[in-house]
Amino acid sequence: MAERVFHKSILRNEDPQILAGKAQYLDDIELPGMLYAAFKRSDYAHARLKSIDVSEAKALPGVIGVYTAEDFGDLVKPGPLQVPPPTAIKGATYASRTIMPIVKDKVRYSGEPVAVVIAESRYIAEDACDYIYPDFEPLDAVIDLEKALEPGAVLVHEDLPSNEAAHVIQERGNYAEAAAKADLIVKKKIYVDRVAAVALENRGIVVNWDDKAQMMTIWCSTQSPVTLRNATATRMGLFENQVRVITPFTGGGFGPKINTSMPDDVLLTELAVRLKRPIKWYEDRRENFMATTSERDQVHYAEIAVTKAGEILGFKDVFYHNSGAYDSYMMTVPLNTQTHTVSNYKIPSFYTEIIMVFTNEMVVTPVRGAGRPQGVFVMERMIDAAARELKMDVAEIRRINLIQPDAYPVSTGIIGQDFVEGVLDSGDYPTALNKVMEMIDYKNFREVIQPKARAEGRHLGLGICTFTEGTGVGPYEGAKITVGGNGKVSVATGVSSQGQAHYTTFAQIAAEQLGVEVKDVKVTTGDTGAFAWGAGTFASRGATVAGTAIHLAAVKVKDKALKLASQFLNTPESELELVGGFVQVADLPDKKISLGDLASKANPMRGTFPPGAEPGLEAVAYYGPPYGATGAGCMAMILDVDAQTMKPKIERLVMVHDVGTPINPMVVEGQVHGGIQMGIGNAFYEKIHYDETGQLLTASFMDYLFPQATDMPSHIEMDHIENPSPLNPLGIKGVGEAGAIPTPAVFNQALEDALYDTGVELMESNLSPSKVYTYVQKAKGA
Amino acid sequence: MTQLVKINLTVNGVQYEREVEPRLLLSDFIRHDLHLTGTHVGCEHGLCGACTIILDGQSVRSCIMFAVMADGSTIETVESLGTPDHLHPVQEAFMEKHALQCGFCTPGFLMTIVDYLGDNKNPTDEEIREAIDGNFCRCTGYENIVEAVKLAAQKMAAHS
Amino acid sequence: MKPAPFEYYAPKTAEEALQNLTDLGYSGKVLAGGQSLIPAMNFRMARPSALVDLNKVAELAYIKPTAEGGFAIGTMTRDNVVEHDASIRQKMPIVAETIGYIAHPQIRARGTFGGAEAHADPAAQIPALCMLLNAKMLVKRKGSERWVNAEDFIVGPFMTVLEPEELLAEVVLPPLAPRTAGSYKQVSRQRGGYAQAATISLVSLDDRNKVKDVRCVLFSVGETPILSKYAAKVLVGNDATTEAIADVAAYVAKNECDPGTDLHGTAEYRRQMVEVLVGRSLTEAVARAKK
Amino acid sequence: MKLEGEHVFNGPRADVWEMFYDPAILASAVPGMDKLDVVAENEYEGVMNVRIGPVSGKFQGKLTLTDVVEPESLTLTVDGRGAPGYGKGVGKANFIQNADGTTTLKYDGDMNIGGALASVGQRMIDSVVKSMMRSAFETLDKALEARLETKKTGEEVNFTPPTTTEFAGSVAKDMVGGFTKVPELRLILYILPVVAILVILALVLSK
Repeated sequence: MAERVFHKSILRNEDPQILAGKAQYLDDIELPGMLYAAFKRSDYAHARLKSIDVSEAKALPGVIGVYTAEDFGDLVKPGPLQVPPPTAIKGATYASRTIMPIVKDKVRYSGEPVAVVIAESRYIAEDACDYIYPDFEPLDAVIDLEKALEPGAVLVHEDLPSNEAAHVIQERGNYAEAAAKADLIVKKKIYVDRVAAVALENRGIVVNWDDKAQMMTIWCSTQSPVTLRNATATRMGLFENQVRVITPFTGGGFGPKINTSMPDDVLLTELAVRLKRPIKWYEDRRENFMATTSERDQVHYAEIAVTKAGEILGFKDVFYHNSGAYDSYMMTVPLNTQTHTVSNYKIPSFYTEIIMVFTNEMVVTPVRGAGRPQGVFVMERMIDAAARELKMDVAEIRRINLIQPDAYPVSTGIIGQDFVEGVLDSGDYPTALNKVMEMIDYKNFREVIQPKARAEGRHLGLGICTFTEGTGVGPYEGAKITVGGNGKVSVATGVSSQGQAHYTTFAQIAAEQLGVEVKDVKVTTGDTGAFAWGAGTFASRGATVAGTAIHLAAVKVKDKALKLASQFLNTPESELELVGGFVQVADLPDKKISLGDLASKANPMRGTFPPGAEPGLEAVAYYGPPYGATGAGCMAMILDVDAQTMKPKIERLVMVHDVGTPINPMVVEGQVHGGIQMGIGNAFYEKIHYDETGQLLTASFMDYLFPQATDMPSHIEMDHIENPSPLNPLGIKGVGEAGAIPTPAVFNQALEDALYDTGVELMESNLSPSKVYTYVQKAKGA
Repeated sequence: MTQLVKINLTVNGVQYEREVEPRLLLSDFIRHDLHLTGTHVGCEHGLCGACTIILDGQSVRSCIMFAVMADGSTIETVESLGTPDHLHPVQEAFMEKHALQCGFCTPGFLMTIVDYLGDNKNPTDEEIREAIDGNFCRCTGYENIVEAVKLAAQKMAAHS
Repeated sequence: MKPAPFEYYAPKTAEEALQNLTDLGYSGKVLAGGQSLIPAMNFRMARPSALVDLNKVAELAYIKPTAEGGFAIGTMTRDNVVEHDASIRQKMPIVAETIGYIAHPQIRARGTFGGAEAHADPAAQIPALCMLLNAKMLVKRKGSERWVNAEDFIVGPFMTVLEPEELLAEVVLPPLAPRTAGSYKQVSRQRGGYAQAATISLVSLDDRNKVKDVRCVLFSVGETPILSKYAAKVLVGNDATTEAIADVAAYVAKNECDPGTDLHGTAEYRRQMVEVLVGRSLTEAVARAKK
Repeated sequence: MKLEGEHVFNGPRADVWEMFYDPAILASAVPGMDKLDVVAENEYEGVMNVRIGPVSGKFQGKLTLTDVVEPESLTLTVDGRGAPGYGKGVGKANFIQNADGTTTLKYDGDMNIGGALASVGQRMIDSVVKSMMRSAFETLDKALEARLETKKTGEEVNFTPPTTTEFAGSVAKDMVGGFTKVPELRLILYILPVVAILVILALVLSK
């Protein structure tokens, strides 16, 4: 038997190259004759562009051209929708206003480009931006989500009757009836603010138009290479095989790099063709904060209806979701919020209403978590509020309401981002909760440690929350696997990689079937020249959806190899196995043929070829799940708070997680660690701040606080439970967003618990010591 | 006319003489003039640490230095450490402890840590966190980087 | 984020540098460590038309003991050189303790002692440290020089008494009295980040543990570092009791600082932090001085 | 941001109000005004050429004056723009005669700063604004003292405006001439915290 390589912590194939500084990232690409782009961006969030004077900028030595809307003609129109509207939801209304490549008449967010400069260097391009003089007529900005909908409010899109971008109501059971039966109804207003993805590598694109070959090559750190290729070809009237998108090594994605038809890719592809020279744009950090999409701002009005015993009968949540200036990404984020609000609790009645609002802020699209952290924050905070009123233990109230392990599959009655009703495929939520309670020594903490600390005047608080993570949604992904004449295996898939270890985990999936070493499998992701079908890397779906497609393709190749080998070895297929790069007879391992030889034989260069046969040891397969696989988990945290400065220290952080069958447990843990860093950042450090004119106030790391090593707990304690997903043959569930989802909710609960003597209630995320201090002062005064 | 200034410096053991514009950032000089693209640029205001190099024996931010300021100095970048086939002990430790994911911040971490471990042979967990506090990582939560530094310290002790 | 063009001068001697500054007048700007200036230039917030780079002026980087038992620090001495100087660590441990709070080691490897003083950032440690230690600034211009007390050197946020032709050449830290100890306390959002409020205290005790002298400097809570007058008034000649320190902390927070509200904290919070920090730093300084 | 506060001038309201009409004095409190044109009644446009240390930049400012009740109050709307950013503000000033012969100026304004300055310069705005206000009032205090002394003794008392350095090198000293033709120069005082802040911010990072 071959040694198993699936479900094993194998060191990464890609690491030596990266560690040696030899991995090629976008800005490392230099082509002969390359030009550099910079965008002149609007300082105003909402203004009419009356005119723009670029004459001085054009005259600067080294400037090749300065282009404004009028230079781009018909290209200046709203881009395509990135995500379709949720027509599957009855009664849903929406207005689609997609992002513009460049400002023609009106600026709708600060940072929207009004001109693009192409120059011999980025330095000169930035110099030229200083000599561009736009004449703006500033308008009042739409910022506050609720005021934006008041009659007479200034309109972001004047052709619409209001700033309402969408309105979606979903209900299961009947909340009004549930509320009527409840012993207690708690109502709260809850805020979640905006954060940035902050991939360490900013966005970027290199476009080369080879005029002789009539071929366009685009290198882009995109999460969606196939979409980028197809949209580019469509827009430019090119054949799809005239455009090749290559995703180089990418320094993190976390959501925003999913967007295509952004100003940069629309304008620079056009200019590369006009100028017949390669053009590079590597976004700088200030641009990244201003003009790359971000997420999370929502205002919730939530109600929880419970019995005296703590049983949750119903939940109601009406929330305003900030869409930003455009809504090209439609409703993925708020739909995720809806599906993740009550998903792991058996709540019979649930009413959820989205009011999506256009504002003069940067466009909102998913950031690691993508609406899920908000849903979980609202639910968990409301359970805590109910527990407080009922004087119940926070773990106990959760325990009694969790969905039980024998209940799957559980239909949620709520349609999600994939436009089908959410179904929880598998899981064991009570076990996750119990494990976390054991690991953090819950009973002992409550009965011994905490009382003792309190007696000593210390402020130790514990938070414990559960969550689900809808992952691995459709539509589909595909893969092509080819065995070479040397027996080495090439895998190509349409998703791109931003650090998720695909070069290893995908290789593990293929190697497991083909009996080769993981290092002998070369994975190519995000190169449309290698594979050009698929939707992209988002929603924790790479491993689940593309991974399954790779598995299916590998099985096909394996079958092909066995069939062929059976002829050469004169042995029935059932007696053959793939081991160590050979197909061998199970009982007579010396009777074998190498995969390389088989591959060569399957690709004859002379002679005849049987009708219906396909050459080579190669196969393509596709996989589309009926609905997403749902991961889940539980997190607990102990905070030690300095009650004078309100500075918390994370004493312990424990997490138990269910990803189904992990392909590579080491990689899974790493994914969770990273998510937790973002979750801690979201809870207490990170916040994108706009003022009331729509001016971004946090466009640097001086004011946008990125969580550092000393902001993290000294150790993240983790354990896993494995409830394989029945939806795919490998039992995989996604994990990319898990860590980010529960952390802010756990953090707030622990803070409240630590500051027990103040009675403070923290119904807001993105806190700071000062904000906690203000809340505490208010609580003390009340 | 653009002013050009002649500079002489040694990078990874190779001596270079170049003429540069005074405003050219050292990070851009290393990456685009010397084509040593292992040094990355993440913020250009001295906070993320992706551009960290070792200059005259100390880890510094190359994005908030002008190339002209490095005239006469000796620089090491990530390319000086090891090759894919022969990794430096710190690089090995990063691989073995899964201390990198997207890898963009990694060269900056490596240069910070190589400098740090030169002076601190046996750091505690807390000291390690303080030592890497000026390098940002979005993927790993720093958890495995701390582990890798501990392992690297052991490896380097064994090597010496 | 690339800096705008500028003329570049790289003098090798202090005299040459002073000549450059004289010639350039208002268009000249000193480039010391560049750890604040270059980020500002990358954002194109600062666009100096000419830079006089002092990094090649070796004669401006030194630490020398003074005849009185203090230290003279050349303006281009890197922060980490001062931080790790054995003699300063032994005689004035508060210096290393304070410098340890400046950003991260990579910044301290390039940032300079004089550069930070001349930058006069209200949130910066070195101007506060100089005020705490009653430092003397040697200001040179071509052909002449003058001495300025630390308390008079900074006149506002990012503003000093330096004229465009002038250069801060040296900072002299006078010796400390026996039985003197300091303590640094700050509240910042993150380690290495800008302080929301910070205090450094320096306490000298007499043989009977009565306070002989006390200097308590607040910073990041006003336009410049602030030396508390009240602390000296109340504590000198008396026992530094818990009650006395609490009284000082409360008074200082209420009357001697002027923090504002920014993205990271309200004025009220920062004022409250001043009270907490003054209490903690005075308490610790007294305890250390007693040892 | 909110700009709110008061300042007590050591003199009667009539003199304070009058002082605010003296262009020479106001010019000394205001950096860099190059040109100020009346574009309509109570509407002015100005250009400030500012050169502060190594930083130089051109700012255009527009101000509108409303609700003028001499010598009690006025409302001012300012809109300044330059390469590093823009500022917009509305401020209300009330002059209150006190029983002891002094005059309290109460001001209450709301200001927005935009562009690079706002997006990356947040942490320093508060202290710089406060410092600017303080400097301006110190200048005006001295000016008022000199005026009152002159009035009392009948002799010209020299008023020395702050030096360039005291003003962070912020005042181009040669602009007084251009001002004298414009009686509404007092308005400049209020553009100071708006436009000058932009300029100062640009330089502060470099100081």
